[in-house]
Amino acid sequence: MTPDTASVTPDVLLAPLDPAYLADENPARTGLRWSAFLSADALPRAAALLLEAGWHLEDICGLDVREGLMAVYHFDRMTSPGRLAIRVLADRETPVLPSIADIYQGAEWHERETADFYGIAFTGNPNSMPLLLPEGMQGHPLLKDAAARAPLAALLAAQGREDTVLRKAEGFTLLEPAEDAKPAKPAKAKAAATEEGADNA
Amino acid sequence: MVFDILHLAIILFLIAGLAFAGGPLILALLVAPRARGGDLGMSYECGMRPHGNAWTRFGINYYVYALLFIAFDVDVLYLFPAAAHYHTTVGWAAFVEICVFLFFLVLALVYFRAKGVFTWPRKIAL
Amino acid sequence: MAAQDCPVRPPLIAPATGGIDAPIVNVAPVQKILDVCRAMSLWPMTFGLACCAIEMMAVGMARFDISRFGAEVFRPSPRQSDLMIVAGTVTRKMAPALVRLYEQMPAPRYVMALGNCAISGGPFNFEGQYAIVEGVDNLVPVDVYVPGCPPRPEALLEGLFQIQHKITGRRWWPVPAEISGSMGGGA
Amino acid sequence: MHSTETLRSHGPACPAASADGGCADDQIAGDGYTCHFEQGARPESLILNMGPQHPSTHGVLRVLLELDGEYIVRAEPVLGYLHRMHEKMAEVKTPAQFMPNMGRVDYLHALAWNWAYVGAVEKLAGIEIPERAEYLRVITCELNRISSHLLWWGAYLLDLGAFTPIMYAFDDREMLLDLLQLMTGSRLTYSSFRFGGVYTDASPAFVQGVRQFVPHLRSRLPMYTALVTENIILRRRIEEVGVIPQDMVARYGASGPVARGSGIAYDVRRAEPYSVYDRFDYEIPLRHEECSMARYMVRMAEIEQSLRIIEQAVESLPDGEHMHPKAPKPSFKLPAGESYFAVEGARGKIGVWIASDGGKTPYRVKLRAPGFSNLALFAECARGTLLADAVAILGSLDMVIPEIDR
Repeated sequence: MTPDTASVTPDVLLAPLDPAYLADENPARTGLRWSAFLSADALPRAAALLLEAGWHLEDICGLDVREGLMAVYHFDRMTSPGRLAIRVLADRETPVLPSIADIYQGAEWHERETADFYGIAFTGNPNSMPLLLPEGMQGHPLLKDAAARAPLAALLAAQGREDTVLRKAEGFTLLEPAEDAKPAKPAKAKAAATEEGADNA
Repeated sequence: MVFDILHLAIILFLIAGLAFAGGPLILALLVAPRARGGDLGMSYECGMRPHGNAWTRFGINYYVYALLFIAFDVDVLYLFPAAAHYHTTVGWAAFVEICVFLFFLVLALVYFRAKGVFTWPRKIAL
Repeated sequence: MAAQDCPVRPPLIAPATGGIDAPIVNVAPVQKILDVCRAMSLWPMTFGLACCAIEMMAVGMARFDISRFGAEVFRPSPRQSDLMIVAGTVTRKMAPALVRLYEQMPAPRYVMALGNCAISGGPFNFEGQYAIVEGVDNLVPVDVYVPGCPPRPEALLEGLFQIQHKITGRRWWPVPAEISGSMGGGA
Repeated sequence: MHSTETLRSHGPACPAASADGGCADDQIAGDGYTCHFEQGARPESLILNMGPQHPSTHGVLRVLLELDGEYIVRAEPVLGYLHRMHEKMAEVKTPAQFMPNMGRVDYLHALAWNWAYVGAVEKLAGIEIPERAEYLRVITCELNRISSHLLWWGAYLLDLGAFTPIMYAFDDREMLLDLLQLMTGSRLTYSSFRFGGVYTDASPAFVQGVRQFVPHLRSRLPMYTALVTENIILRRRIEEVGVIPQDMVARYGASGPVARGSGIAYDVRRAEPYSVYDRFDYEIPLRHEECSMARYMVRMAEIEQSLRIIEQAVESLPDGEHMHPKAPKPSFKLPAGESYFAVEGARGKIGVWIASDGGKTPYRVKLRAPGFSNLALFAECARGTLLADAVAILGSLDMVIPEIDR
């Protein structure tokens, strides 16, 4: 219950890590308070900073999108609640992310679960056995067919979510609608992220 | 020594006891169907294959407890004949002898207690 | 789910092996008497897997009280039980353990598939499923199927009556008015 | 059949372990998990499977134990024996088709999962809920919480060797289930919440029944206390056992009674207020002992607080619709976007994250199970304790396996 750590917002906290994208979100719309895109290398440092500031890890969600495999880390605080989503993108061919199980021990199982479902390898996770799937299982059940994959922008930026973008790196194009995105009301209330013009293919 | 009704009773009692214990086993052997095959012979460990064999090192504190148990079991064994013939004794001599016998056993208890055998910590540091 | 890019192939599962030898004294009148004894004192194994296990617990408690019918001695060990109530979803990871537990039960042994999951996979039997066994009868021989998701405790009791019927060849308890004429099983 | 036979007993092959010497000698090998587990074990210790078929793991949890005599050197829960693909099903079924699954994720507090999923969909699709439905949700969800805690109480004490409490608990629980049956139509795996309301309106019999049930259970609680809580055997058995310090709660992301038993006043109903919980007067039970007894006391106090909420909700139950007139048809399409909705379940914070690309079915649904995080700390908590105390710790975490395995 120390007010100094509780009042530090993630944008200040994560600033030294130079997140590619950081938005102040509308919790009434998405249930999130902040969202950030981080590079894989910055993830363990971010986790260490967050643990120190009193955040706990809620879950790690894998996500199979057109841009690659993504892991979404949801953090929350017990003292002054507000959910933070940290999104890290991994390469589809060699999906490797650093493990944060040495910082958040609870992450070990979440990472193993994500490894089961998506085949993302977490380097540094102390246990390599499958968590939920049986031994000898081949394949990763939650991976999608190439045709069924959606672009990230369609999932995370499609609605009028009234985010306030706090930081955005040069050349960050993940949340801009792809050209073949479904015409599911893309024009209506675009996300703030799409306002900067850099073409995306 | 004359064979009297008491001896017959004892023999009958023994036979009845054996039948009580062995009868169901023999009956089951005769009238029950028997399962075979599969993992029937495997030792049961919550449905999993047991890992490693049972010849592992066990905690030394189990041995001490077993020793204590046996010591007091044997102790009762020796006290029983003494108790059965106690009423034929005269004077305090027998009582003192039994007390001496018990005293040495109690010494063992004191020794084990001093060694800390009776304190089982709820949690050990690893 | 046809032609996936990353095919998901779960490990194969194998049914129970082994069998049951006939008793040495295989005389019909003796076995008939023994069958009545067996049927009236079934010792179920608490093989609680999922939701149905809670209803199985409820059956053992005061309101439904399975001990009225002689089957209240729930045993966790297969060595001491003769009725395996498969209460819940059997996953492929669990299947070897289930088969092993069945094989470790002494004869005579009976199996009750309690709930839709144990019967066919229930709601989890969808196209593209990778984790469950579609019916416990793929693994072990099943004597009685009790449908429901989960079955009500009355249905479990009816399943027990059906097993008793199967063992002794006659029904011992009155048929409830609502389900008379049907196969029983309730729910 | 011979090929499948080798697969069924895939233990002896144990390829990974035999390569680097784990099971190289003529010992009997378990399966891959035990072989992997043995690599970190001391040569003299005994490796034991506790579960999946074990009465005190409350389902099909398997815990690998490395034992030094009676002490646990290392413990490793092995999950997945009840993995039922809920997250996969959520991607191939429409939200309305997926609703029945929510009754089966956590069968003891099914309505909280109902609520989390319904809430996430409602938030994403912007569906409104009438006030009466909110109250009905609160009443049924809290009744369900009590039934969950009652069952935990009975089962936990059964683990510890007391048989009477489970009889008493089921006695009261059956009354509760009768009430919930009136409202939801089923005994256990409820899925009565709908997008935009609840399935049925409360009948007068239900309201009357709840009014009678609250004082009844309240009169039973002192007896529970006298029978069990003040029992010296129980206190000796679980006090100062399974101490979970606050930093451990944060590192593992534990929540619910596990966090509140460690002195962290975190309850989603207060932290992220949802529905109409802010209108009721209730307390968040809090204990600072950090042990199994603290978690026990928190749960017992939560029953009383839930009764308070139910009492207030029934008294102030507004008239009106139980479904919003603009509630969508079951075949509605989710708009594109994401939403996260968290509720307080009997075991802690339940979260559902939905990401949708605007198709018929959600693109990805993540179920955040409180038991998953709570059970994760068992390995650290049980280190160095007695095997008998591990049962007490495991029970005090109150796990429900299908929720953990999903």
